[in-house]
Amino acid sequence: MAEVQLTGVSKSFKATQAVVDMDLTIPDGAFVVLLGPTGAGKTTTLRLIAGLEKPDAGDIKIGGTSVTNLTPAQRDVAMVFQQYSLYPHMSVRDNLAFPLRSPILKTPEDEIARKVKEVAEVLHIPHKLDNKATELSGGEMQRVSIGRALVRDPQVYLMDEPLSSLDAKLRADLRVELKRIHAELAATLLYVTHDQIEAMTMATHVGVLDEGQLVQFGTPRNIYENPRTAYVAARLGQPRINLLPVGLMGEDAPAGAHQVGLRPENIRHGKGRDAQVVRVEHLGDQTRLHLKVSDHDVITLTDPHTTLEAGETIQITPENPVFFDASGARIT
Amino acid sequence: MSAYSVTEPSTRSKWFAGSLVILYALITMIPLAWIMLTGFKSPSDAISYPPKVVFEPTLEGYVNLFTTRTRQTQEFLDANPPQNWADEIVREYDMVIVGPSKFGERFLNSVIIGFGSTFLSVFLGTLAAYAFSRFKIPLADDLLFFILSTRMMPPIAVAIPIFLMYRNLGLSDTHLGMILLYTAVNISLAVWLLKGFIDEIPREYEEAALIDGYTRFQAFYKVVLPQAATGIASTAIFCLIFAWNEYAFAVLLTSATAQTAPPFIPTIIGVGGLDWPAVAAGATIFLLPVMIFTILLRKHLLRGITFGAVRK
Amino acid sequence: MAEIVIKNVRKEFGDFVAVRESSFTIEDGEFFMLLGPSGCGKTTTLRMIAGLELPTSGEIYLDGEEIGQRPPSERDIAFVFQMFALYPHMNVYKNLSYPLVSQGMPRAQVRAKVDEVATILGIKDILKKPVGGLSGGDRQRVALGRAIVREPKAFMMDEPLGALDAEFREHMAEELRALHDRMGATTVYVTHDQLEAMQMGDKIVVMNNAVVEQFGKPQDIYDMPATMFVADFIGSPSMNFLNFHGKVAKGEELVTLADQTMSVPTLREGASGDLVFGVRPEHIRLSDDGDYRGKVLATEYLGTTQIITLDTPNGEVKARIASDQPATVGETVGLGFNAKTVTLFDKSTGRALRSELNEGVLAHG
Amino acid sequence: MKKMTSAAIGAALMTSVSVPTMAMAEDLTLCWAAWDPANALVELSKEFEEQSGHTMNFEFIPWPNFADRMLNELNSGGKLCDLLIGDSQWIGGGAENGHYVKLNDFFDAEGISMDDFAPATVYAYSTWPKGTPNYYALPAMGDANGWFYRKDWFADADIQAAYKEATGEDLREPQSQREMLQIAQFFQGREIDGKTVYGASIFTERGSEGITMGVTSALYPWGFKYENTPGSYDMEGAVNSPEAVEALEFYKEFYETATPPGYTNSYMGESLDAFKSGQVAMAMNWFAFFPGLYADPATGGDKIDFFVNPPQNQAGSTLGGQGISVVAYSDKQDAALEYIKWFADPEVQAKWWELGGYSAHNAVLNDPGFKDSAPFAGDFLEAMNDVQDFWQEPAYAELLLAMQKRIHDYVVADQGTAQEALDKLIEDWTETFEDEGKL
Amino acid sequence: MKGFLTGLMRLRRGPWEMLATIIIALGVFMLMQPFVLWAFTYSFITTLVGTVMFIIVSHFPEGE
Amino acid sequence: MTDTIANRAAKATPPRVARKIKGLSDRAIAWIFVAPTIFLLLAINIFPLIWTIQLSFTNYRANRLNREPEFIGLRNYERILTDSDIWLNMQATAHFLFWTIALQTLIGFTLAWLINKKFKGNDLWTTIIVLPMMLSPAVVGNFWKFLYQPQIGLFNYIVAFFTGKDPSSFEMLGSVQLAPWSIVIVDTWMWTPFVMLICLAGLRSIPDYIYEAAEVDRASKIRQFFTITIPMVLPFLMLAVLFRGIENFKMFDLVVQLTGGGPGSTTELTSINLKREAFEKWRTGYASAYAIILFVTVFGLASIYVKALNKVKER
Repeated sequence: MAEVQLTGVSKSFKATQAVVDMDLTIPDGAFVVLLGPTGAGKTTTLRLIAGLEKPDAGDIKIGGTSVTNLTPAQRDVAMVFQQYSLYPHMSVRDNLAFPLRSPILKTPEDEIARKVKEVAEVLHIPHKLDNKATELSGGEMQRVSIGRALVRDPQVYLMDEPLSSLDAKLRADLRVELKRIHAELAATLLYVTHDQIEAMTMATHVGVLDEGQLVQFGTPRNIYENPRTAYVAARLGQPRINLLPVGLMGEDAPAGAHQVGLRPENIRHGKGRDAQVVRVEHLGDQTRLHLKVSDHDVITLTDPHTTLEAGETIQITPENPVFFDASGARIT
Repeated sequence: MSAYSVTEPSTRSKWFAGSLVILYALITMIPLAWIMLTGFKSPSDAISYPPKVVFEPTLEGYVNLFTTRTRQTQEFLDANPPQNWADEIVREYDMVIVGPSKFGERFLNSVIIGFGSTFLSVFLGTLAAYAFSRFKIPLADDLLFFILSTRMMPPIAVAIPIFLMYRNLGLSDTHLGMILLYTAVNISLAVWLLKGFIDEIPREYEEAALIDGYTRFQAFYKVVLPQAATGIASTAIFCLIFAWNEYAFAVLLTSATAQTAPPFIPTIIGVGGLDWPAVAAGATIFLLPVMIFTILLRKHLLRGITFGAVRK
Repeated sequence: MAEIVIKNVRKEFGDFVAVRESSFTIEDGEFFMLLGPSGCGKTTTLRMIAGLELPTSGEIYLDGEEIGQRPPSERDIAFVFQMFALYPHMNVYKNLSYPLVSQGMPRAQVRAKVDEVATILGIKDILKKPVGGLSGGDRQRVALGRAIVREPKAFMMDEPLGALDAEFREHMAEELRALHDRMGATTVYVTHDQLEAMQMGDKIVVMNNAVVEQFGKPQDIYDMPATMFVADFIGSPSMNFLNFHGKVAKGEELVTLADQTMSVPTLREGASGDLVFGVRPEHIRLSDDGDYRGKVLATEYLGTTQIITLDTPNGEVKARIASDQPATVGETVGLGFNAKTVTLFDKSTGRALRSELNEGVLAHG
Repeated sequence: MKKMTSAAIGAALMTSVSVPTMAMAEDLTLCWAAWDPANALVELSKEFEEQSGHTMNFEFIPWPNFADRMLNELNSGGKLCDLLIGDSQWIGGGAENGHYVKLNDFFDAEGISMDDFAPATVYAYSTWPKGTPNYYALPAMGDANGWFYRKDWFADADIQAAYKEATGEDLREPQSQREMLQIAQFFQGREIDGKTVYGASIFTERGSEGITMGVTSALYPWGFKYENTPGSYDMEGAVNSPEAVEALEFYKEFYETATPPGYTNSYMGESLDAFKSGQVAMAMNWFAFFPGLYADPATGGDKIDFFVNPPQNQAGSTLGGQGISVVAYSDKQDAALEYIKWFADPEVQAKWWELGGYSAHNAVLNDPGFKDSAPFAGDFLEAMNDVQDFWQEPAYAELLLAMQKRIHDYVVADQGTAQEALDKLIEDWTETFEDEGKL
Repeated sequence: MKGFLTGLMRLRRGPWEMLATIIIALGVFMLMQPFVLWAFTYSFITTLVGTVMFIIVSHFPEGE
Repeated sequence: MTDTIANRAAKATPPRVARKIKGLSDRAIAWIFVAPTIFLLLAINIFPLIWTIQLSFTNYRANRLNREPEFIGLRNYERILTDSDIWLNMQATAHFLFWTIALQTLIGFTLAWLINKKFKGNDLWTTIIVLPMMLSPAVVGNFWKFLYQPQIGLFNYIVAFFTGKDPSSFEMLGSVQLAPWSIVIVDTWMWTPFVMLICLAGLRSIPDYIYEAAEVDRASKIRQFFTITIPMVLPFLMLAVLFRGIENFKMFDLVVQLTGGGPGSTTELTSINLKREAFEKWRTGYASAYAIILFVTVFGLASIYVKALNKVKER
């Protein structure tokens, strides 16, 4: 396994800047999740590392060696795609063996058989080995895709939203499984997603991307608790952080503050400013209150079995607010 | 209450629509059926008036199609008894079979040129389609349009310089010349169709192979080709049907060695005048493969005739 | 505005039964959710209300009038389709005016009406644009506008947010709910997303395999699921099912799980055989002591909370605890269950046993 | 006529001939139209194969495509044909464009004299420029357009009576074009043996040369000339002379009033069909078909008789027939010349006539027994005395196509008047000759 | 109509392609109409202009 | 996974791996793949086209190898474009084009609409209906000539059967009035299935929910047909019309076999006329100019066609 290092990497497609001057170091053995909305440049970053795209500028190093001018095959990385990485014309076994049979590895057949069997067991699919790839269920297919990466011992595993096409239950199961596999292999893993739950639950490090730029890089907890910008703050947390004009609730704002960020759980009820309840959303384990504070929407959480109803008025006070300046940067 | 849905036509309108369509289908089949029937008629039945629907079937048309015959004297006929059933048939007209006709040759030419050009156009077309589908090629749209527009050219207009060129190169009336020509015409269809088929194969497949250590070329034939197989097969049939049916180039650029069946069939001559049963027999033999292919192709038919723009 | 009553409605497609005798009532002005996995019959039910399918048997009342066998055009109901079903060859204005023109409304009136609706939805500036190039949100708004413009008695919506991407969906859901709150029209809404159903609905019908599993308010359904299916389908992570074999009698307050005695709400009925002890993740407490113990298999950080997966004598269990509470993979901890929230199920039927907790809800389910 | 071959030759046909191996044994291909005489030539050539050791292949192309295909072949420099029996009108183009090998030296060396052949055929089939002693072909097949009729109907007493009643004249072989029309009109639509029959089938084909060959059969007897002075290309007053207009109107009237329905695009094959199926009383066609017609079991024998294209203002028949040439692109010219040498032999020529080919050799034609050797032999000699041919210019195809169009437009498509058609024809032809640099 | 004109002014593809299409169609109509020989005579140049124009304008940027 | 970290460390490092793979660059592969096609098209389409353009300014004749062609400027074009006979040929082509397209569109659309009623076995019947268009036009045209024979042809007898006329009282191919229609009939017979197929694709591309929406919007069936069905099938119909237009503009084989251009010049479509000029009269230079005129027309139509194609593709 190896460390992956990007220095000053840029890539643009026609008029759109997909990746802007990115510096990113993926430590050896880390599980790094790149998080961002569609079009933030996550997938491009991944493809740049895989060698499927050539950077316009900058350098990519894997294990200390520059790979910028190498073909994907030469970079010795494994990649799991969002979908379609199983060859429909081959059996599951051949799919798993495919990377091993490449001219670069030329693994002997008995070795292939052994490895394929091992991986199949890890993924709980040994009984499906002789099925056609098209005969598998969605979850099984995605397992096999992951298996195709696992049969090799690449320098780094790259995964491009591998779980996004699965339903919620399966996703939850595979999340746990991926985390376990990562722990067992001690592999360097770069994972791209727009799902904050995946980012928070699996990553050792999260990188938040915005319009091709890496805005913040750190542990999930660090990012959740200490967002560097308003944008980052809005990426994590469900329901989203409330971003309100400074002074709305009479909090003490530092100089230059423009916006105050208030996580729903960080709003105390019972005293402070009047807020009108617009809607009460019972989600079972939590209840969300949609409030109106002088024309601004505020969301907060309350007891699941609250008796509050729309139209009532409550008092709220902020707790541990964070402040951002006009450009969205955090003021501490 | 039966199953009902807004978009599901009522049983009555289905009946109505069904019977109209079937009626049309039957009418449209009459000429084809007539061709096939006529192939089994005797020459006099074929040109009888009013036309005969009920007749005594004979293989005369087929015998005449495949043989050349000459009229012989009674002494000669008496001295040489008929050798087989085909001989038997022509004896009725005091004739003997003296050898095979040109039909077999022309049919074989159709097969050679048809398959040759099909192979070449699908082969080249697959490569080009792959390149257009996967790589950034400068002015790709213009190139594609240019490729397609070659198909739209009136054959006669193109034939003038081709004729001159082939004359100088000695390609007139050769199999190679016709194969190259049909390939050039067919390649546009092949590129457009195959590009559609290859576009549908997600790039991720090859990218996965690239990352797994295969070269681009290996990824192409190990991953893309097997998945495009159905598309390639149906493209091939479309190309074959075109080459099979082509008439204008064939009539202008071939005379004997490389002439295909379409210019030949209408000129099947009997003793004085067209020998309609033989023409019909030739037409039947010639049309049958295409009918079979059409049935095989029915799923891809739309795609083929619209250069891949419409798929079912 | 109208009340809709579904009475013993059944729908067959050939041999396939899409909806088995179902009954429920949608009250005037309600935002009503039809929830269930794909193929459960929820869309068919909706389409029957709209008249796009006719029920095989049973009755549908709209405002007290039986309309079960009438074509959609005679029902005065608007329908928002999953794929929006905008007329792709018309611009926004034409799409919005189509239902009005179809009714033969005079031109000037149509114009005024469309204008009004476009203002409500904030799409006045795109009226001239073809619908092809619109963003998902705008398409959604146009689809809504086309439904609103006619002022129908009720709205049917078939997963109207399904075609939007995840980020935008939440925003549109809020917008939709706000619109409903403003207009107060009876709305029937089909979704397979339990969170969406909980978030938006005044009432929910949970369907599975052509059958109505439960019908009620979101919080009630969450807290007091009538069946194991509902308990599993609603909530993320879903309810933990701890299987045990035993016998419980009416009036009991204790059950025995892996030699540990747990208290449960007082039972109103008895059962024996394979039973299930159902508890929601947030109703599990972790403590160092406690006799019922489990080994931590995994932790998942979720901001303020975290999900802990534990291996217990009765299978894997997920607990939701505060994220600042320490939990290390591999260590064994004690589990405590909030007795008031536990539901017991009979595994053979999948039904919840009546108890002090749920008898009120189950009575009319 | 004794058309059938002996059993021996027939048997030779059936078995493959073992060719004695010779140093220069070649595979020769002879191209011609696909018709009855072609089959006769195949039989005749067996002898050549035996004698020379060369193998003969034949490429026979149906008449409607013959000119197209062969001219295309020549113009593309094709090597398909070593020997070509090309239509008389091609000689100009064949000579000027270098398609045909000039045969003078060969004739001199081999002692073949053109004086041994009928002058009309030498003039028409072999020389270019016309009438000069420059030979590009050996007359191979004399031919002209003639007529045949249902002798049995003409002899039928009832029909004779009906004709007499209708016209006041006796029913006989027509002695003039007008009389022929009258007879044809008489038969048109008549009920004979329970079938509706028609007057005559004539050439109306548009695609190749049909209608021109048909209409000239009327034009020539009326006195049509291509030029006022031969070789001057001044066509005004000749091509559109009052006689020509009258003849053209006559042909149109013939077409409209005395031909079977549907024969709007008919040439040799259709004409034969119409006659053989008993639809028409008379038909126009090339002499080349007469042996076959005579032998036809249904309408041949004593049911048929033949006559020369009837005169009107003068006698005149449309020339058909071909000379045999060596193609300049052939690699096997020596062997091809060998064939011509063999073919020019009077004995072979006699056999040629016997087999059904029309020899142009004086030794055959001047034989006292020739006239009686077949029912149409005398007619043939008579016809060949007054034949005229179409332009034999190198631009013949263009001239012909123009005529096809103008005549067909007028006669069949009924557009404009005869005068206009001919005037336009002159325009077309003038343009062509201007392009040619001859005007 | 106004959009069409501004599209032309700003060298947008849509309206120009439309214009070229109309010219081509006009050329084809002129070629085959049975009314005036004059139109037939100038049909070729019309179609040619339309076609060349089409090729050029198809490289203009897409509107908006 | 038994591999240890140590094993991995010993594994090939990228530079060593690099030598093992000698793949061509994508750019090179792209050119290698496209080049043969482009070359073939240049040799057999573009080079001849340029040659044709050059020839069109000369009085070259392909059968006069020993005559030097002269450059005559635009004389050929001038001659063609002022020739009223050619103008008449164009009108014959126009008649053929207009009526074939009109009939095929009408019948084709109706058939597609009926087939779209999804009655039992519609697939089978569709396949049968489609057959004629896949066959060789030359062979089929030749046989239709037989069907049109006034005395022995089936067509005349069928018409006679329904109208009570004498079958030999009319000549489809021989009469000036009927001949243009006889080619229209055969072409319609052959190609209606083509229009039908494309219309069917168009009809099937309209999702059911659009009709459901219209139903809920209270549009009557007739209104649905005119405001939804027709406009939504229109792009497909355009495609079919343009393609048939292009194909029929260059129509050759079918008509050559049927009428050969006759009677007179009533059915002499442009390409038949061109063939006569080029390969019978051998006025190569003149014919080249003629060819260029046809070519530009087809090319113009083809550009519109491709535009329509892309429009349909977007659906």
